[in-house]
Amino acid sequence: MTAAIGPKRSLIARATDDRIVAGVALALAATAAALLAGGLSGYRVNTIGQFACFALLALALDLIWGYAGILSLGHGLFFAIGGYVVGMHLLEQSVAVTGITPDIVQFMGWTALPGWWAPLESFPVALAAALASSFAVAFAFGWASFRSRVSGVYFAIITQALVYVAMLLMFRNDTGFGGNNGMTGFQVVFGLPIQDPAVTKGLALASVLALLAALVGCRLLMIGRFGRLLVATRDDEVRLRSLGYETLRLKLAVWCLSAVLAALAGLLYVPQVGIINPRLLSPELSIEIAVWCAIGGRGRLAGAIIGAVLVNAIKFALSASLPELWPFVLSGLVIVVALIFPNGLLDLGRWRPTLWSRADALQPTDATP
Amino acid sequence: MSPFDRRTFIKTTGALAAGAILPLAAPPLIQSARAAGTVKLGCLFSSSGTMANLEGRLNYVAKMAADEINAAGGVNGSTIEVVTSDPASDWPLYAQVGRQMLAETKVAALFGCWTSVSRKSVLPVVEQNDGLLFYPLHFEGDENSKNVVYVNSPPASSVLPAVDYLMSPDGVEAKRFFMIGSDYVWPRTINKQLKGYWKSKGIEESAWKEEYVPFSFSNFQTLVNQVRSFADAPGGKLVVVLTVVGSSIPDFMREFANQGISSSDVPVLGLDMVEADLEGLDTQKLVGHLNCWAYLQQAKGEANQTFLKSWADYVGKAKAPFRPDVAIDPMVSTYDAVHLWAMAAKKAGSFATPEVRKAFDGLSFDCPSGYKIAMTAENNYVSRGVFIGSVNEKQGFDVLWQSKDAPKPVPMSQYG
Amino acid sequence: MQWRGAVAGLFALLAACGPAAAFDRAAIAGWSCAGASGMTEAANALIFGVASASKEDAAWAAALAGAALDRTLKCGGAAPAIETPQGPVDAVTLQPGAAGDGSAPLLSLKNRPLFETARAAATLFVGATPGERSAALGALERRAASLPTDIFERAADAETDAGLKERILGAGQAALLNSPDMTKRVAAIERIAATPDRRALTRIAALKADPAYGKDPAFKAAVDAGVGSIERWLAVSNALNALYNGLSFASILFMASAGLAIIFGLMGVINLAQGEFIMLGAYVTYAVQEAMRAIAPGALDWYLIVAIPVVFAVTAGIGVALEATLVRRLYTRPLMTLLATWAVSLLIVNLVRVAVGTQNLQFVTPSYITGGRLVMGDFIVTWNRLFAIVFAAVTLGLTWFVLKRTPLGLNIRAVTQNRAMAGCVGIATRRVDMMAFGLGSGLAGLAGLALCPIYSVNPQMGSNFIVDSFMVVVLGGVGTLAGAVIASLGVGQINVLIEPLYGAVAAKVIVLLMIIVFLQFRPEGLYAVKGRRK
Amino acid sequence: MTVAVLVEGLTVEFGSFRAIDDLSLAVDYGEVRAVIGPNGAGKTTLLDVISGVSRAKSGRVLFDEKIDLTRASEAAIARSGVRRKFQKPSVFEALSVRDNVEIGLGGARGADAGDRVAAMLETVGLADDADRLAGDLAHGQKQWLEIAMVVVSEPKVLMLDEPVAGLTDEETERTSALVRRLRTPGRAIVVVEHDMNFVETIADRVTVLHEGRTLFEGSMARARADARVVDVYLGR
Repeated sequence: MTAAIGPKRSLIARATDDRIVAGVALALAATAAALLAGGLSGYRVNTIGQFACFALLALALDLIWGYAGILSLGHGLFFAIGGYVVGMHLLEQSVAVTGITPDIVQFMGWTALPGWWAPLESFPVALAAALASSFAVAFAFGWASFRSRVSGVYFAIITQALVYVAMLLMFRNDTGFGGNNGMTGFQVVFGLPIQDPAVTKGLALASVLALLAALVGCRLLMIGRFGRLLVATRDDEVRLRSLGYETLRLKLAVWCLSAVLAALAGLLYVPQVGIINPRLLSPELSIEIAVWCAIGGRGRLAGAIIGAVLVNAIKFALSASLPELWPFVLSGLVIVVALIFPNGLLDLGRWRPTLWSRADALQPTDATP
Repeated sequence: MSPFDRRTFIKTTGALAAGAILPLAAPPLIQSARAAGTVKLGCLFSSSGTMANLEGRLNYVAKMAADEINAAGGVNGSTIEVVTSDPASDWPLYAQVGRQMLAETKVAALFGCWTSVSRKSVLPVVEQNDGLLFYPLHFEGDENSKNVVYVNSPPASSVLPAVDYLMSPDGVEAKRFFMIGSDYVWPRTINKQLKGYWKSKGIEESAWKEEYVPFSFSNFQTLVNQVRSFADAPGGKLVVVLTVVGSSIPDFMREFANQGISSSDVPVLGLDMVEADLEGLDTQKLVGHLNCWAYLQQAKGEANQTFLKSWADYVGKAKAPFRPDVAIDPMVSTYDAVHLWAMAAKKAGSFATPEVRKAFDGLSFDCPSGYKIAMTAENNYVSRGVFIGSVNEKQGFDVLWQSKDAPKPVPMSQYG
Repeated sequence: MQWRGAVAGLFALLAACGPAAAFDRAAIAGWSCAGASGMTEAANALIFGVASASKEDAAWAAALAGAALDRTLKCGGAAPAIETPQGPVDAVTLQPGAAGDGSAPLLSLKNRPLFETARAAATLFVGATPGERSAALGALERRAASLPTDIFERAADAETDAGLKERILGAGQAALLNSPDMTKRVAAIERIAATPDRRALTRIAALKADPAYGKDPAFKAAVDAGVGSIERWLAVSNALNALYNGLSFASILFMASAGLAIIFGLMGVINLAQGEFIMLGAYVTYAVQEAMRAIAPGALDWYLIVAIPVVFAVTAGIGVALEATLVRRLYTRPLMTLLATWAVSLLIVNLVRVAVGTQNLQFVTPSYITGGRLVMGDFIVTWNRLFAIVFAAVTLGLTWFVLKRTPLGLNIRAVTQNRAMAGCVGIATRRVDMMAFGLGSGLAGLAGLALCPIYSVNPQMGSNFIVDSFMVVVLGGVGTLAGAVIASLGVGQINVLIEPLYGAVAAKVIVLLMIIVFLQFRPEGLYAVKGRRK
Repeated sequence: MTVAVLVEGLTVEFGSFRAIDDLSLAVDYGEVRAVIGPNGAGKTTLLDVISGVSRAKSGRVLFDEKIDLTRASEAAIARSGVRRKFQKPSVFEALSVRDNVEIGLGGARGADAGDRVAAMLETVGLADDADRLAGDLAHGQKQWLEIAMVVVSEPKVLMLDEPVAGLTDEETERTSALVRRLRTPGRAIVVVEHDMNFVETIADRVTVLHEGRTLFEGSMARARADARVVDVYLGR
């Protein structure tokens, strides 16, 4: 894609990007096929499913950061909205099918799940609720912020505060969503017991396919007129406005789309890990999402996916085997990417071992004031 | 397409492929060669993040206990290998690492978690994989999973005796209570049960106050003002029941002392307070405040002396970054847990969870606390003794009171 | 409370029997070693006997009670003994004797205040200096209700210091709240109301249930006046408390965000490692403390002052290094800088964790920052907070001076306002960036120093300040010190006002939401000058 | 002939600084008006207000004698037919030259969009560079591209902020030819420029601003002769 590479890209480079996207899409399709074929252990299927959710989340962030130049450090909020709604759905369903009183009822001091959760027992309703509520929150916040032209670092900091506020709220038991413990003890997914290998496989497959669909869809959207206008917004918003475009609408549209995709990722993630709690709202997680994008390469959808998978793969592997090493690896990776591969690891092929200062000179800008 | 671009394409798809394969390849990497005659135990204690200072030491205790068992010939002809991890005080990561350990590393049992929320995170994982989690902390009770062994005490057999003591003529005849807790399930549930308990004793609702603070909250000025004011209000002796956790504990105690409140004015019962929380505090002004656990370092008896010496030796040997002269309850509970598991596995003649679980009935172990701790077929709880500790000048706790024997654990609270 | 009444009656009777009633030293020392109930008996015997005891006996009582409190009373041997720096002495005669076996009786919660009272009562009679006696009087006044009535009269008789004598008499008057003599009661009410705190209110308000309240108009008037006056003073002292708490929180917020404000204003860069510089400042303070412990143990108490230049130099140096190696290379990409500094923060936390460990650091708390002083009513000034407030004020003054009165400050202001133009007139903007980054990091380090006496110091401590300090900077407006000050004061005060009403969590949430909403209407913050866009 | 842009009693303040002070001005259709003056005279601010980037403290700006531009959003102003080229060349560097011009069409894209874009590129001499990234263009080419972007929508009011700054003499000559070609009876062109020779070749009338007020209005030749103008701006 034209976007993040900055000023000195030839059109041939666009084609390369196309191939990377195609490669990633192919890899996703192959993964889906492998899942269908079976033979992978439950643990690996589950891991693939989780990675697909993370990748979808990163993809969502890349839409706004990579294309529209708006960095959100609060995307965990939308991820968590999806997660909480599906959590309520799973609890309702578990109670309906098994009749077992979940933990949350006990430690919240309830006698039953709140009445207003009842409609969420139906999955379509839950899906609609998750997408609608994330859209509503994104729209309200985005409209207010973009209207008063909050941008750049300000926007990043305010979104961080927003997700932090949400975390503090959800930590409170009184807020009504299980407090710090959140929701757990899901017994049933789509009528099947959660231990059933078919559930694990189905969820992983759904996640991979959702990611694939999002990749292809967003890619088509981004190489079209909408994508070009977003890039124009990122590079010079005042100019675009003075050409007669309401950039507020453009930004709001991509912001809401991104939020909805993040909510979808959360919705797929929670049944796979079996728990949702306010940790998903911690500012660190939201920063990490941006780190995935930065490492993979911004403004090029495929980069976000590669970054998310790569970082989480290392994290999973190291947390269990060489736990001491993980924070050093992560911070090292970010610093190296920031200094040497300004456009992420997808730049590997372009990199020559020159002096740092040269890389410096080639760096693009964030296109923020 | 120019060669340059082709190279880029190959490299990037290569990177992608590596990214996709890594997670699949990683577990075998971790698994390392499974040597004949070893059995693995997994630890879920954080060595980074907010819980690191407390949980980190438990990794070493588990290893120490395993070494003891190995030195005595191992279990069922196998030697124990303890696999540690770092869930980084990140609750979902506990679940993830737990899942990995059970499914890929094939550990025979898990030992881990400090906060209730991390236990609740791991719970679905052990239930799905039919694993065993030994949980070494006292907690809010009201949970009874067949996949969790609750090595420490539920409130009915630890907190309530301590509160009883405070309300008795031997204590301070406490009439009023100020509950301050971190805002999460353990403090909330404990306080709910306490309120139920007090109601059952006919105490009016105006006799208590309840406040919650966020995790790692540190600015206790206003809250301590409120405590002072409430203490001087009419109605009898006030006691603070403190259920904040982590770094909030020392921050609260420091502010409390600085505002000139001593234990003779308003005693604090710090339910999660351990020696490690007093590090860095001038305890001269905190003498007399209380905690309550199933083990205190000052516990009498041979078993405790042996344990303390082993720990001091082990810290030196393993170069553990923790004080060799401090032992806290969760350390002993972890130590007990490893031994209980080994005894059960030996009794069952197997490492399989269902068999080991069956063998729990009738187990007993000479805990360093001086009590003989025991398990029954009824549930996965362990009966432990109860200590009330009193802060001394040396950043430690003296035993102010201890129970006659190890009371039978009551998992489900009858209050609230 | 019944037992105490009974015992008090008993000992009052004993005391009334004769002025020369001496202590049965052996019996009391024996009780002190006879478990919790025995100790209760011993303490009460001391409290109720000391007023009529001889000087020697009173001194012995002070020694015995002190030994029980300090746990130098040893009970295991043939006879109770007290350990002194000069060796063990017999607990009855205070003559050198055999050592106990080392087991000191543990004071129960109930007995601790009793022994404290006993020690204070004895010290009131035999304390060597007026200061000691005055401190003892302070301790006794708090527990006046449980003391024998004659203790203050007798102490006043024996007192030689005129001022102290007056105070003791006053305390004696206050103790006569339940006297049968109505004029004494009224005097006691007035006396108590003169110290308008919550405890006094509780005591006087309780008199409304007294039969005399209904019958005696003078008594009723005294009670009502007392309650009214205390309530007025309490309102004032509560307001002062809130103000002080707000100020203290604001000083912490300001310290944590001042450096950030300068850096953000100058370079448009948010330094996510700011919290870690605070943490490093605290760790350097610790290193200074340990160095002084080794080199100059006598002056150890002053390590906080000695550490100031060291902390600033070290953290500023690290800041300069960070700027030169990382931030400078990303200057056109503020968002990437955000992530890169986050990585640096992760790195610093983990380096410290691996190098020093995760435990809370042990700080010596010098006398000048321990405890506090009850200024008025319930209004207490705690020294560690005052230290932070003064420290913040001084830092503000110095930073202001640097920015307004030094060449570096002029350069920083010039670059902040117009980077290109500053470059054109020959200011080395990159160098200014570096120096300013150093200044900002140094200020963060000093914040760490100021926090040592207040919060726990461990590798995680920095993360607590991230969101709060960013919000202060953004709220204050880009690059103005004044904005950071006003924003800190506002956030601190509002937080403190909301906290008692809705709890600490809600206070934080409400304040943050208020800021977020405010910024929607005024994205440039409180203090930024409106300029031409783009 | 109607007035294209009518500025009445306009005042703009930044903090305590008054950038434009009670300014009135009228630009007719068919006219090329140059606005000149020393730095800080308020020239760019005037364009900012007309294009909606900056807000006026008081006064109004009427477009086509009916629309008050001080109340409309930037995008609405642009869509109504008032377009502006910025002082600093503002093209979308990450997009191709063709994409840039196409974006300039805005909502006015008909079936002939492609033709109009091609014709426009031809007009500014960038037809051969249509597929290059805008970021790769030379400075002068960027200026022309930006003019193409604002002109392709056929605005009624065209504002050019320093169109020849940094150009070579030859490029300046080409630009002035371009501006003359853009002049039509239905269009008002406002040019802010420091290059007096350039102004002389294109402008029908000049307005000299000084400290936010009109100092002089009339032909360039008379401006050169005016003592006050010479004093504050042109120099002796």
